[in-house]
Amino acid sequence: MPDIDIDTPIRPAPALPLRARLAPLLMPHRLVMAGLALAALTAIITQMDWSWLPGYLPKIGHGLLVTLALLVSSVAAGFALALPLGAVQVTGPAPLRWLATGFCTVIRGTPLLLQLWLIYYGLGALFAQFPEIRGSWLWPYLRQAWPYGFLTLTLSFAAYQGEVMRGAFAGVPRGELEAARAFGMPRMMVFRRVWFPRAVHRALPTLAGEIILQLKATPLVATITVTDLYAVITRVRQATYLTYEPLLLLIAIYLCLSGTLTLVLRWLEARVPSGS
Amino acid sequence: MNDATPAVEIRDLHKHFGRLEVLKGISLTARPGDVVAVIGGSGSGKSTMLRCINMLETPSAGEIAIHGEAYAMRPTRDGGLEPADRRQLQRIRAQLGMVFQNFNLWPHRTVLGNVIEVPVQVLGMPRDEAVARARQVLDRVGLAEKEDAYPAHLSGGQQQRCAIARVLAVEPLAMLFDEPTSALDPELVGEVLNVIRDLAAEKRTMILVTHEMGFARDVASHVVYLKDGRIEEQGPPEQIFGDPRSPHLQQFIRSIA
Amino acid sequence: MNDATPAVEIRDLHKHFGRLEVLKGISLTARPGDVVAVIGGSGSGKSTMLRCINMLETPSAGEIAIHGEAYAMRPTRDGGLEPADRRQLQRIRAQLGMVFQNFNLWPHRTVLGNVIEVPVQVLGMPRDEAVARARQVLDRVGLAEKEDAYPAHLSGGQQQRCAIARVLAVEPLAMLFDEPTSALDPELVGEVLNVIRDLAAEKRTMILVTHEMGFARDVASHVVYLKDGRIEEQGPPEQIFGDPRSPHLQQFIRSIA
Amino acid sequence: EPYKVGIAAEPYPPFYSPDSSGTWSGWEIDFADALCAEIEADCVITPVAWDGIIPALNTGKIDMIVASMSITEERAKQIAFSDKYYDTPTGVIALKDSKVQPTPEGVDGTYLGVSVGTIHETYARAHFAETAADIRSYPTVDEELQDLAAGRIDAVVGDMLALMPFLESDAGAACCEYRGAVESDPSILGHGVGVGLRKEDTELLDRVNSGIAAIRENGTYDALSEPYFEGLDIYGS
Amino acid sequence: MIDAMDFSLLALSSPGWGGALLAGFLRSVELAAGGYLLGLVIGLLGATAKLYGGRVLRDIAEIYTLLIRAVPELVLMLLFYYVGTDLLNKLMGAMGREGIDIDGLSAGILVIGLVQGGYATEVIRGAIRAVPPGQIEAALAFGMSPLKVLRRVTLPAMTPHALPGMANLWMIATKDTALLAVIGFSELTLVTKQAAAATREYFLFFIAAGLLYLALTLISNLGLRWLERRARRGLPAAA
Ligand SMILES: Nc1ncnc2c1ncn2[C@@H]1O[C@H](COP(=O)(O)OP(=O)(O)OP(=O)(O)O)[C@@H](O)[C@H]1O
Ligand SMILES: Nc1ncnc2c1ncn2[C@@H]1O[C@H](COP(=O)(O)OP(=O)(O)OP(=O)(O)O)[C@@H](O)[C@H]1O
Ligand SMILES: [Mg+2]
Ligand SMILES: [Mg+2]
Repeated sequence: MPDIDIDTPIRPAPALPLRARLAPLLMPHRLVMAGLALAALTAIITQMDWSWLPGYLPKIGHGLLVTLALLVSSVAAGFALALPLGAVQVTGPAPLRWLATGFCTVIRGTPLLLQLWLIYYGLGALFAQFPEIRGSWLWPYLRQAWPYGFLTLTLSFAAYQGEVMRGAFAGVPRGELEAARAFGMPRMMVFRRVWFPRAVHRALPTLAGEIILQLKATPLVATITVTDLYAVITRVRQATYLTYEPLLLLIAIYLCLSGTLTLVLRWLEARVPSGS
Repeated sequence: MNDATPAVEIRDLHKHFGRLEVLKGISLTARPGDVVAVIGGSGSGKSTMLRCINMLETPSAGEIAIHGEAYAMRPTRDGGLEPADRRQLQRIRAQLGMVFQNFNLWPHRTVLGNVIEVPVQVLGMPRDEAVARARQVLDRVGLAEKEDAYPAHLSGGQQQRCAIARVLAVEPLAMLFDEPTSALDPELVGEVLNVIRDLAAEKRTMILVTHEMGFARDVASHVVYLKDGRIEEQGPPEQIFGDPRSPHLQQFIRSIA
Repeated sequence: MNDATPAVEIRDLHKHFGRLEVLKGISLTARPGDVVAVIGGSGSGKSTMLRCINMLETPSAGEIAIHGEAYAMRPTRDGGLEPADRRQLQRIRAQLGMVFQNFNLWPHRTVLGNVIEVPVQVLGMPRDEAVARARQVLDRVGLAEKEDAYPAHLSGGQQQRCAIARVLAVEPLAMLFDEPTSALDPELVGEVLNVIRDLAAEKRTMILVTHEMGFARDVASHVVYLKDGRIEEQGPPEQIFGDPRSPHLQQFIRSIA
Repeated sequence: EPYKVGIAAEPYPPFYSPDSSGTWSGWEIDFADALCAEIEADCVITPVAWDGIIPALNTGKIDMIVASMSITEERAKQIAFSDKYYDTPTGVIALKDSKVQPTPEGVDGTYLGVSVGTIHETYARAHFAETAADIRSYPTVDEELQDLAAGRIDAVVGDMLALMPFLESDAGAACCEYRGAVESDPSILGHGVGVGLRKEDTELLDRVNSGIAAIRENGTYDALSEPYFEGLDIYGS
Repeated sequence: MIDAMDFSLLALSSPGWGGALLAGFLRSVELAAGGYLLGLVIGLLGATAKLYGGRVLRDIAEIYTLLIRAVPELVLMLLFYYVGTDLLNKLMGAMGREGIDIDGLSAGILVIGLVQGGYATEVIRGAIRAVPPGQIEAALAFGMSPLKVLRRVTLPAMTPHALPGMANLWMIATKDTALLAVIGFSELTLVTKQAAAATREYFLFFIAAGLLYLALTLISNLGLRWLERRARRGLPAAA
């Protein structure tokens, strides 16, 4: 998402005594808010119908695994793709640069749903027309839906993150690169030792937001029959006709995921102090 | 190689930025052990000249040789030059140490990491050896106890000394300084100038762009006055500061005093 | 109001940042037409003092009066003070002109736009009148032909002069300068100091923090030496530079020379 | 105030689908019109996503559901149903070169397609999940048929009325054939399709029930079915 | 595949679906623009609250962005459209008033605006923090009131920093309109699906919709570039 909040890094907070760390939590309005949240939570737990939950736990667990697997793999692969996409747009030769810019524009400019559709029903159905492919060892995988979901999510993440990386690569202060060159580093070494780590660090603050967006994009794979967490929850809703309880569970899980993610990335960020 | 081989030699260097001619034929020789101070008004081309020496800017015309080895250049389509041999370029650059005006330390590495980076990665020195050498050098500039700090946590003067240590660790044939003190406050200026003075006393080859005239007079063996992309006057410091010939230089020295 | 009313008066000013006490009881009076130079080592609290005068920092204790009108303050819960009357604060601030060390021009407005901004927006002057006045002022600092340029397209010295013009346009009771030259190269320093010298000759009230001792000696009617948040010595420039009493000041003057 | 008759926004031909001007037509639309005329009510067709159709009814955004919704016990906990107004068999169509049969053993190791949120999905998951290699849920019937034609699934379990037109098309006739109806399971497959109503609207429920009975009686039902199903009786037994 | 497509289905007048697609497209743009503007306002308020607000305001803004970003838009839509109106009607009923019905467009604009507001808060907060504090101090030192500082200095100075992020948000807004399909609001995605299902020409309509979205993106890019050039007037060129 936004490729700008690359400003002030979060510095590691000095360790405070426990009391000092607790103090901000004990401010009156925070106590009120915590109380409200607790009350809402108790009301949700006691007043609503959760009898379905135990029966569906295994399925929800499985859905969560699918969601996490898709998320982690597509973010990892998409990030790996985003690096060259971003770098090429900053320094690459003109044709490569246009290619990368075009790719990012098209993917970011069209809905993910559509891309999923074209890749699964278009590309996928195309494969099915060739007897050679149907006969090969690949077919058991190609007839599944998840490879297409993974591919589409990866391309999408690569395009959005590629845009972020473009900003990050362009934003590494020239002087740091010149210093490396002035010491006789070859181009690849400059990239590997200075440019790349600095750009990644600059991109970190927005990464959490990007991954959360990706998390929220994964449910679309249900349209190509991949049963992720969201699809399981949908199924629960259809089976139980409970309108809200399953959704609340979904929100709780997503909140936990994005909260953990934010914390992990802040921690990562704090491990390397930035120069600015 | 004998002592007569110049450490840095520039012959008729020209540099254009688009239509603007910034350097208009500069020739300069620094023998081993020379300390050359480059002075001149803002925009006169001092930084550009310095950056040409290690090809951070490619000259439009002219020749530059480091310790007798000239950069291999080839003409570009638009009438300029470009380095022809990337390996040679890297080899020569590794022999020059540049200390930038704003330090340009690598913020993602500690002080020690910054200092061993080039020896380990470029010169292929074993890590242990590089660390031992880095510690010596850091000790020399008075940064020994800061080796695990990141640049962002250093004061300006400490950053500057770290930048110098980074250069010293590669034992360069010549060191290039671009206004090493202009970003510092007056008390830190003294600190940094002292380190450079020590280096000069060790007879290291240095070319330094500076605005500190008193300092230039003190440490330089040779002073070069640039004006509008030309060397208007050069000579030993006593002559440049004591008995300037060119009216421009006279005025420059007056305006600064 | 008679001439005896001090333009700026500070009484027993204290300022804490968290646990750190940066100003430890400062009292200072600048009568109309005074040029007060504030000198002192890095971290001695010079900027903080200056910023307290227009409440960019709120004092922890003490009183500040501009042309006889003291800021209305009220105690905060954590034992400090805060401005009690926002309208008064804005009114007093509009009478003080601050020239920041790094200019702080508004980059999205042209030179003219920067200069007329306060007269039009704060003082409610009609635009035409503000423009006419701004042109006069710009002329005065030698920036007349740059009125349509954006700050980013000005050289350092020009930016500085624009910042001064912006202050002059509001005809302030007193002007505050925070190290007005430390970001400039030596030639520009002279240029800016000349403008300030002219202002001093016009008997404008000024308080300036500076590292340029020669200049302080030249233009100041009064010099204040800050050390660790206290005024260690003050007096006319001849006394401060010619016959410093405190050993710290003596050492300070030696280290800078 | 007219009654808002909710249909699913996802087209389900021949029961309901929109044309490009946004006008909905199909058997169920005609049926709803006839029903409303019979009970002398003003009705407007209101498309709502299938996913939100029950909340829409319960929060008053629509007043009845006429969207091929089968009467099941689970649904009946949430909303009230009228008497059934049609009932069609659940069947299996499969690739010609597969050996799929509409029994648990017959789908051993095969990939099955169903439409998400339908009774057919529930049925398939209840009876075929043990033996089938995978049961995939598609957003609409069209998508599962497309994948069937592409050979990525071996068979489709669904409403025969919705599947027949495919088998009659060129693509369908080329690849696939009918393998028979599944064994009945009223607890899942329900008791036919009924009009969904809010539980508290008992008076409307009575009127709808008598309306359905009336149009069955007076021949309107058969007349409006004829153009769509050519004599096939979709009311069921 | 291409030769099998029946392009006459894209004709503008019925029975061609072209007109319906365009109408859906316009509704999408309308919805996106409404939601985006609302998001912008919320974002400005949220960022101001986070940066200059008291502890309470700051915490509320913090919780808002945390929640709104973690909850899938579709769920928000369902919750808001159904629970929201339900609660509202019960409330009105309790006060003895007639229940009201929120129409799809307002609900959509509201939900998209709320979501956009969550992200815009972060974008604008980052942009404001990128404004050198000295510029704001200078304005304060001249006696400008806080509101005037915001209007005359902070907002214009932060605009160039906020534009890239806000551009991304606009892209997201145009596509998030597809959410409204869940309440049967016929915007581009839903019309596309209906056309595809009614005619069985899936690829034709999906590609047509993709091209419409892409055209919107390209046109927006032009506009945004123009805006950015204007906003960056006077600033040094980007690195
Ligand atoms: N990359 C560039 N593109 C265009 N013009 C440039 C570039 N770099 C420098 N110049 C111009 O070249 C001239 C000389 O610049 P240079 O940086 O060498 O001056 P300098 O002598 O170092 O000045 P200073 O003392 O202010 O650092 C200036 O007029 C400058 O505007
Ligand atoms: N916002 C702040 N929070 C905490 N400490 C501060 C803050 N501003 C200044 N200080 C501390 O207050 C002391 C005085 O700072 P001040 O900027 O007034 O020094 P100065 O005399 O202007 O120094 P210099 O010549 O380096 O500008 C310093 O030790 C500084 O670290
Ligand atoms: Mg320079
Ligand atoms: Mg200061």
